[in-house]
Amino acid sequence: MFKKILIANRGEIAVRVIRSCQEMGVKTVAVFSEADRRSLHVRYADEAYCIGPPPSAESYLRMDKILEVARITKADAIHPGYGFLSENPEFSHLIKKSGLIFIGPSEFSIRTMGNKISARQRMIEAGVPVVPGTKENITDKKQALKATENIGFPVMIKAAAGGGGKGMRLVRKKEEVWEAVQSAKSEALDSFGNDSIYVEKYIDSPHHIEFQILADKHGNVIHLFERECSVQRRHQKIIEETPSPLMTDKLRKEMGRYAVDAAKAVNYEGAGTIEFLVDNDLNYYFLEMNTRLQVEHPVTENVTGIDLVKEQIRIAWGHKLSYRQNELTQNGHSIECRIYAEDSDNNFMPSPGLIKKMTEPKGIGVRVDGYVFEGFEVPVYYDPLISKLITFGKTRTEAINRMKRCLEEYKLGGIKTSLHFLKRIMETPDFVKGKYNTHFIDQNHDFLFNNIVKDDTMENTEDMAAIAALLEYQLNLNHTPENNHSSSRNAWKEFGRKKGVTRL
Amino acid sequence: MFKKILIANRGEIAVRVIRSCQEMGVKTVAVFSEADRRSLHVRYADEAYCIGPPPSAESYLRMDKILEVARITKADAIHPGYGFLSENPEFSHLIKKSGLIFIGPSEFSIRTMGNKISARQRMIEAGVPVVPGTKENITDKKQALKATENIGFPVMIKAAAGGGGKGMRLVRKKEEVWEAVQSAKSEALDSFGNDSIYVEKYIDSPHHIEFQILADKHGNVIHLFERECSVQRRHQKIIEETPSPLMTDKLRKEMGRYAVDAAKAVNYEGAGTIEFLVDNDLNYYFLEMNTRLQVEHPVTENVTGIDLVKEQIRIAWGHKLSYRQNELTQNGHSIECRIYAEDSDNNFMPSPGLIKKMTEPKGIGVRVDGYVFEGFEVPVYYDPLISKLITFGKTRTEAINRMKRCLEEYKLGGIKTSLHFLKRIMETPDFVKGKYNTHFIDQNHDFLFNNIVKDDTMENTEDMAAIAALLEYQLNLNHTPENNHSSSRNAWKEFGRKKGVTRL
Amino acid sequence: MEIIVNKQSIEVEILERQANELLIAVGNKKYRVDVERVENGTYSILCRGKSYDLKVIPGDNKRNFTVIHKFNNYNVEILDAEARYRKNRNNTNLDEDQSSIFSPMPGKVVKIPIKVGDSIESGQTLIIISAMKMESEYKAAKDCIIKEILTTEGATIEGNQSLILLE
Amino acid sequence: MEIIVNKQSIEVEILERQANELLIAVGNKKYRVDVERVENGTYSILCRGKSYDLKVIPGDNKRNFTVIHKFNNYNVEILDAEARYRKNRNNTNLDEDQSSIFSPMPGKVVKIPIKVGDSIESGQTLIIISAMKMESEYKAAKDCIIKEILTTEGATIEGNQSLILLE
Repeated sequence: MFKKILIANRGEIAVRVIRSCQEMGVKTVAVFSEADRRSLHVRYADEAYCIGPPPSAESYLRMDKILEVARITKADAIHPGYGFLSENPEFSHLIKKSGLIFIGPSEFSIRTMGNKISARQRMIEAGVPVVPGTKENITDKKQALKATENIGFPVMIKAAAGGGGKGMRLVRKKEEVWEAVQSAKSEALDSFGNDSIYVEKYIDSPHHIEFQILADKHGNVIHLFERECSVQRRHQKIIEETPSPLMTDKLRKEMGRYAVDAAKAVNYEGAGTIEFLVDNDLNYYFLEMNTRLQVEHPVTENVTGIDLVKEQIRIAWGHKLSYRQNELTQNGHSIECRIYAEDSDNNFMPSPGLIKKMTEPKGIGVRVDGYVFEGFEVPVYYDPLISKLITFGKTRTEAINRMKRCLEEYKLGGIKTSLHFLKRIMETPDFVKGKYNTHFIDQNHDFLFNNIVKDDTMENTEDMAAIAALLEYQLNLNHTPENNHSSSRNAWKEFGRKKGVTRL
Repeated sequence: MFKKILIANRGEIAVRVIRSCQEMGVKTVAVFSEADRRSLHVRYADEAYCIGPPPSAESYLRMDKILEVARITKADAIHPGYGFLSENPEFSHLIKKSGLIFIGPSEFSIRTMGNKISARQRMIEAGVPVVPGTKENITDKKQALKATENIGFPVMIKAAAGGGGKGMRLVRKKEEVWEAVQSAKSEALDSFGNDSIYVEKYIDSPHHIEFQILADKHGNVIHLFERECSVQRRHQKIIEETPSPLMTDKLRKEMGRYAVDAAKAVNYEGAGTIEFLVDNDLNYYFLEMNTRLQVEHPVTENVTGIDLVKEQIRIAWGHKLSYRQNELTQNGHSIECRIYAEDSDNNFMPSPGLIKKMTEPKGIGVRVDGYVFEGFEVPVYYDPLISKLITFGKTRTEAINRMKRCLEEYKLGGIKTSLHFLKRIMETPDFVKGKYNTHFIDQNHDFLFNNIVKDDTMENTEDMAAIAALLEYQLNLNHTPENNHSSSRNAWKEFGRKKGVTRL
Repeated sequence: MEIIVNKQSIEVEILERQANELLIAVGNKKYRVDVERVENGTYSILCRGKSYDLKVIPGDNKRNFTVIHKFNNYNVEILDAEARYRKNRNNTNLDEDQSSIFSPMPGKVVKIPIKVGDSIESGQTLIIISAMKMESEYKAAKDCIIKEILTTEGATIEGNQSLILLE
Repeated sequence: MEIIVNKQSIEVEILERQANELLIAVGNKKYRVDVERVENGTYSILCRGKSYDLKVIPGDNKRNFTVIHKFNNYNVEILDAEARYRKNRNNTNLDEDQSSIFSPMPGKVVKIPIKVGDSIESGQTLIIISAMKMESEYKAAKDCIIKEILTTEGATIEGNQSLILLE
């Protein structure tokens, strides 16, 4: 087995990977930007190296520096986590070229799946259903009109290199086609340096359902069932669950088989996710493949019992898969809520800052994957994800009720978070019934935002809040405040701000 | 469903019961002694009442006060937890007489199983294997000699009302019998006010294996498989796991069926545990029944997915069991370590005190059931159990490796704990191989106690410890210490010590 | 002492204090409460049998707190003498800080869809900033005119930097 | 500064301090370390690439600490001027507190297997106390004679109560 793994990431996922490495007896190397000196991944790793200033482009995206740390520390392998360099084919290539192991797929797999046009082509060849649409880059008006007419309106114009809603246009009639193509191309060129676009049928009110797959270096591929990820805001998932309330056994088997075919079609190695759009009539279409670990992988771990990071590492080492498809079952139900440092009532505006107080939920059926602590200041430079709260229940209802209990037990003082909003979702009748698609938040806007009442308020709570604040105020008047973390850092000021870390 | 449940207990189990009540939407009432005003169960419950001074006999064992709180708060049911009044038949009776529901078995079940002679008789009648021995109280010398001769030496003389090793004598030859009987009787009379004793065959090097059962008010009884509890110190379990490394499918089925028969023989209702002694040849004998929830119930919850407290509450309400025997399976492996405030290197001496620093393990496959927090002072009046650390793994090896990771992540500063000792057990070859019985700690004494080396020490750690302490010392010289919880309580001293709680 | 809880002003007075038991008047109600400061900044209050577990989070200054109870946040301000003095003094120009748009965090300017001299309506977008992987729109809080623009599209900005001046 | 780590004395000196980077001599080794006090009482030290996460737990007085790193506890005492003075002064009668047996916690006396005037050997049990649901035996640390017994079997005792006087 590997002796030492470098984790080219930060935040909760870096800590999560370190934990599985520790359980395997593998040493870990953290890399960090100047904004992350106090982060938990730096403290929990066996070794830690600063690789640059806070902006990602100058630190977590610097392949040269990361490879240099791997060389110095004699790490055998690099785990990319998610985001940052995890889906960069060049990174996979460079690591291999350096004689190290990339814990993820080959450059070829990443590159093929990273371009939507080439991914669609591969999938069509492999017999995996894709959204009806064009296979080639659209270059002229005649081609555009013919393609859209064949598909039938409404259609989506999409950038081949796209992501995050950029270079996308919804077109409802013929007259709008050419202008939409041109503007999408221009936006795609601006954003991705590549103006290839294609046309797809527009799927109305789709469900976003994805399948977890694992593939070893010996051609074996299995799927670990689905995750339902339709609860999204700003095109970003905030709640995921498995099993999907929409799923049937037959559909699961079919889609699972296609997910395996999709992975095989690009000679995939490691853990990956095949995303599908599913309409209300249970028609399903390949959307894209994420060639890395997903944020929401813990719900799959909860119902299968399998540690996906350990499997990634074993696969990268060359082991065959530990399980065969027919050995896997889904036991119980699991839900993940993403806790963001954001103001959910104000258009989900990021809200970084100092965590002045933190209590995390514990006890039966709960898992918290986070990286912050009391006194930690959430950096402004990165994703505002603070932690993932994952519950398990024998039934979906139990998992929901447990999530409500845990969201209430979770206290984060000093910053705005999505805790309250997530609890509101757990109470939304459409969610409770399992009847929701990607328009869930829009369709339940009134319930989620306009119907805000104080929750389960006990009598006189406002008065008790006033009393507690008054007593704290009086206590502070007479004594030095003790729970003021910023003062703890002032006390430490004589050490100045970080200057002297070993830098690369 | 019940509207409000009173929890007649303290510590981690009270908090654990409150959590499941919250998930069911049931309000909770805590009772507490003067030593527990700051305890988590008081803070997490919807209502809380002080029932007396610190000693249990004046608070947690006062049935009259607890029933009075139930009356005032209009609670419909009482959950006894474990210990304290949980196996007191009078308590079950009084609650029923008051028109409330006791979340546990009837007075009859508790009383029958509470006396070892009557329990043995019932089991023999029900066809459940018991340790060969006498059915009646031994009263004269002739009877004693005949009985021991029939059974064959060595034998155990045991008090019918016994527990905790009191009124027990191991006898290896005929000449010692009568003196042992007399002294056991005298000790039993002193300790339990009852001098009934009986004789059993002595089982050498037994395994302690117990079966979890659930029984509803409609005559349905199921078992939730076994727990292996052979790792004990001072006759008290410290590590439990399921499945038992000793178990075979055939044995599990057989013993499970007997466990169900045992519960049926006393018209059992609720959750209970049938304890067996198992010898190395896999002969098994009924030992006793615990007519309550066990400390180690979470390992069963982990592999079955079932919330046992919720099942207890549903059964008490009158619901039929939620599951049939053939719907249950064991998935994966779970281990529990009991974290005690004790000095494991000094004969497990209790070590209560102020928790100055606490960090609990998180992430994949870990559950922490505790009740203390940073700044909490572990009371000297009760059991020194601080928390239960429970891991889950797809395999036993994974559960062990995860336990080691979590024991290392767990930090408790200010008191002595069993963390280090537990980690040593996880490394003991006999434990790793799953080859152990109740003599495990004695048999591995050298490895556990005399072979103490610093664990995984990184180079220069002593020097780094010196540096950190020096910096903290210098910081405190210049500033008020901030992390000194006792000073926070001094600051609060103007409020004096607790005097004015609503008292009963 | 005058205390503002979620914008409602109320008079709170400690009438008696004996050990941890306090008799407190809040408005026209009287409470006998048992109080423990169980952790730094965390209070357990028992009142008429009910158990309240309250986190008191310090705000911008020693008079401001956010109190968390279950899911609810209560913004509490203690109006001590100093606060009352400041409040009276500032009453005339409370909105002065609305004369410019600040960046609350470091990021990058994506778009400035207005120009100097524009008449802006309340709610109209003034600038779009990309930070923490997301784009956020900053809108005018009231009708105004753009006086000066201190940054440009594509520029990298610091936290708390003045971006646009309004009239 | 002289520091005692797990009973070993060592000389520690901060040679340079520049921002969070320190050059420190420990005995005859020199370390260049990057130090962050990441939480109250928790230090993260990076030294030659290695990451140390250390909890510094205050002891009985301002000079005593227990430092936790992974599974290991280090007892650290800072020998400042005051400590050296005390140490010198007390050197003559270090064992004076061995003249009596104290109860470390409240409990109940189960058994006193000795009587006044008995000659006791080191390691012999003097009293058995039941506390926190367990029985604990207290043994003589050295040979001695029982001078006085201040409690009786069955008695309830307080924490820190003197139980037996020794000669």
